[in-house]
Amino acid sequence: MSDANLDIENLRELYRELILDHARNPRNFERMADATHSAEGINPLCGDKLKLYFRINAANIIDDAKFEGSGCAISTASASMLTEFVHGMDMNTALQYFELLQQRLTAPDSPVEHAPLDLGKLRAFEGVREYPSRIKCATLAWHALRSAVQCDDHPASTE
Amino acid sequence: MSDANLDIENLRELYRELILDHARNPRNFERMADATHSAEGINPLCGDKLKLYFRINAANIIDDAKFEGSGCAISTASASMLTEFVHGMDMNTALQYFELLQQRLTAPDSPVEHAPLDLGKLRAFEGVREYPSRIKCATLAWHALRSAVQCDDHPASTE
Amino acid sequence: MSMTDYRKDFPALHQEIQGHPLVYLDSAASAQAPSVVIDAVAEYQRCDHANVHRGVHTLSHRATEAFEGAREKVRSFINAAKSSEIIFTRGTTEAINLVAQSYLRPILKSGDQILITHLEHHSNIVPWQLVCELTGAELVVAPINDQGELKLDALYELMNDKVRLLAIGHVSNALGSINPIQDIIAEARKFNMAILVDGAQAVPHMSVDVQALDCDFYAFSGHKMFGPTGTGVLYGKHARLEAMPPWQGGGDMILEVSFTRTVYNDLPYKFEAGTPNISGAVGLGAAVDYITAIGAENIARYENQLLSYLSEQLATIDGLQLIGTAANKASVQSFVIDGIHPHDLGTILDHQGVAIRTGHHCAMPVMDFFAVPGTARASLALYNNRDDVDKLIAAIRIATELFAE
Amino acid sequence: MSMTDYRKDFPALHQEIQGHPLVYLDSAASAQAPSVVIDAVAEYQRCDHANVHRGVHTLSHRATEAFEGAREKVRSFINAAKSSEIIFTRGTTEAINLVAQSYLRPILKSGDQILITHLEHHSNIVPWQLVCELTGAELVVAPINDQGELKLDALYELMNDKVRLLAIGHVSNALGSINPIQDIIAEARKFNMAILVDGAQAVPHMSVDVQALDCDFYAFSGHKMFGPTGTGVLYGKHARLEAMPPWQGGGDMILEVSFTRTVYNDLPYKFEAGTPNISGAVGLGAAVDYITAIGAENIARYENQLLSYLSEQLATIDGLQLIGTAANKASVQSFVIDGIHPHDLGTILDHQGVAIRTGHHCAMPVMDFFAVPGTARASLALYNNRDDVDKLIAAIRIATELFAE
Ligand SMILES: Cc1ncc(COP(=O)(O)O)c(C=O)c1O
Ligand SMILES: Cc1ncc(COP(=O)(O)O)c(C=O)c1O
Repeated sequence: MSDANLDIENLRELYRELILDHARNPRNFERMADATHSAEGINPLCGDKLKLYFRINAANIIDDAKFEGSGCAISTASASMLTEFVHGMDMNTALQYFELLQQRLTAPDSPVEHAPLDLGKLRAFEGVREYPSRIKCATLAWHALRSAVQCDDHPASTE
Repeated sequence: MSDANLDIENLRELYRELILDHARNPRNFERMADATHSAEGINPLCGDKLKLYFRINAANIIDDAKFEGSGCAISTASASMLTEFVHGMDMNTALQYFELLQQRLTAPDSPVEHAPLDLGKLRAFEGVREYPSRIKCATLAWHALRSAVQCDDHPASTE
Repeated sequence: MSMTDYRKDFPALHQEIQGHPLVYLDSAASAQAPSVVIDAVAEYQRCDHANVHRGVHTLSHRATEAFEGAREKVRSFINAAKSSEIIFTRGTTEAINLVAQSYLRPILKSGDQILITHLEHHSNIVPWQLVCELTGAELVVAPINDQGELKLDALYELMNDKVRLLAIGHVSNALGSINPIQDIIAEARKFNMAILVDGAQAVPHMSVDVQALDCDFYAFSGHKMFGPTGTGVLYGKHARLEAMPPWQGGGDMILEVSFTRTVYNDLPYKFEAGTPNISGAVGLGAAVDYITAIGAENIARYENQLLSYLSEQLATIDGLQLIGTAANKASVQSFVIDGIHPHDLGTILDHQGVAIRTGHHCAMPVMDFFAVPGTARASLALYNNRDDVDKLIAAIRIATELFAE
Repeated sequence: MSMTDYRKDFPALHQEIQGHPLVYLDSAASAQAPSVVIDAVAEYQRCDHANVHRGVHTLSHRATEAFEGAREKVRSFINAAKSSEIIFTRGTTEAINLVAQSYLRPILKSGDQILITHLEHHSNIVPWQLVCELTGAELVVAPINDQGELKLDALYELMNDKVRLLAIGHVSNALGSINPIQDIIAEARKFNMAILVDGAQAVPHMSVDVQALDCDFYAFSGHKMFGPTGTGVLYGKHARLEAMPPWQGGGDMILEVSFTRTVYNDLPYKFEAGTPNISGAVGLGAAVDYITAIGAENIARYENQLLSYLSEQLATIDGLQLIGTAANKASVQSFVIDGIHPHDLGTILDHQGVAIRTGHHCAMPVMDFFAVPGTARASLALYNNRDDVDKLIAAIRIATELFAE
């Protein structure tokens, strides 16, 4: 394999097909007029800026999730997949998934805290581990989710 | 000669008898009530603080000079000797002596500018050359003289 | 000696990144330092260190001489009239904040204006926003055209007697545009405004003469001109600085302190409260020597050729759009590629050893103007060469391949 | 390993001055740096340098890790709760000015008071004078006794609800007096004042725990604790810092900039505008490691013994008067000698290779209190030993001989 091909192979571990697909065709990419919770996520490193919208019902279930804004492939795909992933999910469970995701990306060998949870499709982001400066991209939307449910009106930043 | 004695010999080049004498018994060390010109000299390096007083007549002759304040042996002796030295001297000549003194201390090998002038007793300060951080002490009073005749009311500093 | 021989002077350039030799194209963010700078700092610390200005002992004297010697080198580098006009700061940002707080804040009133341009770095925007907020003055912004050049006519029209200060970059860090600063200052002089030039991106690439420019203030950073981080310079005309109140209080900036009366020290010390970055200044002095020995004109000539090659080569890539195509440019080429976010491009290039900067480059208004979230930016210094450009282009082709599928 | 073995780690100590081996007794002004610090800075510049926080490429990432790693070391060193409470500054002076301008200035009104002590360094006086001048607030000064100790009763009597801030040194740089800072803070907490501790002279000599102290702000300098010049730290409680407006504007301290709206970044970045002193912070981190490995308690124990020896030996000299004889002291002994101005003494000692500081030590009010124009001050660090003290004493005897005739 030539050097260039090797580089491409390695990079595909980061830019998996699922991620590129969501980045090119983000799902739930629109404003939500009747959001009960929303928050902005800003990554000052690269200027990524997302706005996440959630409709959360009285039972704390996330009835709907949407996003808009602009970001790199990783952060766009992450937001897009988040909106699908948390749909119909209990808010606290969603936050536990955030913790789990963060742990899998930053300290994959540490004992798993939320054992019964399964990252499922979010595993696509595991390639980010090798690119520490991109972990922020993969978690930006999740940071915004947390801000939104905590009603924090300062933009979430990954710093 | 022991090391200690050698050190003392060297140091005597700086602290010549004339300097120690003026430092111990400063001449013209008093306030002048009827000064026409005065200025403060401060050396922030060591906290030396002198006030120089001059009575200069219509013909620009320095009729009288006094000083007060506190300083190290070098700056006290320099002020004391200045008050004797400029007594009865034309103000501009006094300023030329300042230039000459400064030149002799900082660049002794450069061509002499005010050739006809003779430093006389002020030669006692030539030992300061080897102690560059002390040149400011030897010239502080002279800086104050210049401030005084230029009617500058900011304290003269040697920085 | 050919320019690219200087490359060997920079130890950081001779390493592998991700299994590839490093191609460093991020000097506009921070330049690498040559060994002479690194060694000067270490040597100072090993042999001459003590606190400055306050000691009679030999080391203190040596440290003071080294520190003041660096100031004199900087004075000569930008041809200031006196070394007391050279104030050491942490960088351009602190220099600009000093002017904002110490020069402008005390005189600024509601109704006054501060004139800047759409090209400015955040460090030449936010300090003015802060004083405007405190005083009710207005920030006025001169527009740019699609090439990323200042619209001079529009700028001149915005000049009037309400403007207390014109704060303008010499060279844009996001786009590389060189402003015709000499003409602009001449025009500004028809009014009663003070003029600050942000020279952070100019001093590493061209010779600067503050007396010829006739600006009131000129600010720049050591780390962008091969010196250490934590160093920078505010040049100010003596009379301006003299009239300004001190900004920070503390050791060294006073002649005399009591609880009833405090007398400030002379320039430049009035503006250098506390122990300065002595070792940093020594390193900055060494960087000045390094640049001076090569010659600012030689550097400018060489870099201009290389920049043309860079821009030409970039333009050959499908879907790539150059951002910033001013006629007169230095060191920097920004660009975007269809379908590839700059941040992703940065990662893909880094994977191949090529270091570029991606994002807003602390110039969000420029990004807004071009309606992009950010750009990829390759920036050059005297140690770059055509091989660096070729490797950049090859690496970009891999990125387009990866994202094309 | 005996304490004095650490001496070999400091290259600057192994040189001759005026034909004599250097005896460095001026660490309170600025300490020498061990090789590990000097090398860490050089190594960073040779291998890892780039701008921080803004780049996706490897060097930028490494530089950011090194910089933030240093912040974490500092956090742990003073036991702050979070690393976002650690703000990098140029030194103690800048840290105090930051609090004066960003915390105090916006809330200070005429009639308010700032409480300091007669022991303070100019850097803990002048910044408060500057804000008092701007706001009409009053600077109140707690007195000291003839030993150079704070009069605690008098200090406590000056505490009341008009005091907005108590700004107090942990250890006096001119006299070495250690203030019972823990008790003082407990007393101050009965009122609604904020508390800033100037720890410049404390951190090199004793272990500091800001959470145990419960101060709002704690300031110190890198160059006094074996780190590089141009580095310093402001610790601030998160809630205090969070409530403060930014001080300087520029790159890195913002999340978003437009000409109409600017959103500040989170802590600590809100207070770190512009490119920071990255290499300096790396060196400071190495200095923290160095101190931590030896153990602050071990350093304190060793230095206390040496300080007693120093003071005893000085007291044997005819006509010598110790200035500053507090029961609880660290590192420093000031003194004056009949008939010899401190400045002359400094020169005579330097001639014999002995470096002490002479003058007002940026503490003119202390000099006024003792009615001296200045003092000679010998200050100790972990690398000094009894031999240094003996050489100092011998050199002083030469001075008295020279001036006796
Ligand atoms: C007690 C004290 N406070 C403040 C300072 C000022 O520190 P820096 O000059 O590093 O800003 C010093 C040192 O000079 C000091 O000893
Ligand atoms: C044009 C311009 N101005 C100001 C700055 C700020 O410089 P520093 O971060 O060194 O303070 C920079 C660099 O980031 C710049 O490029």
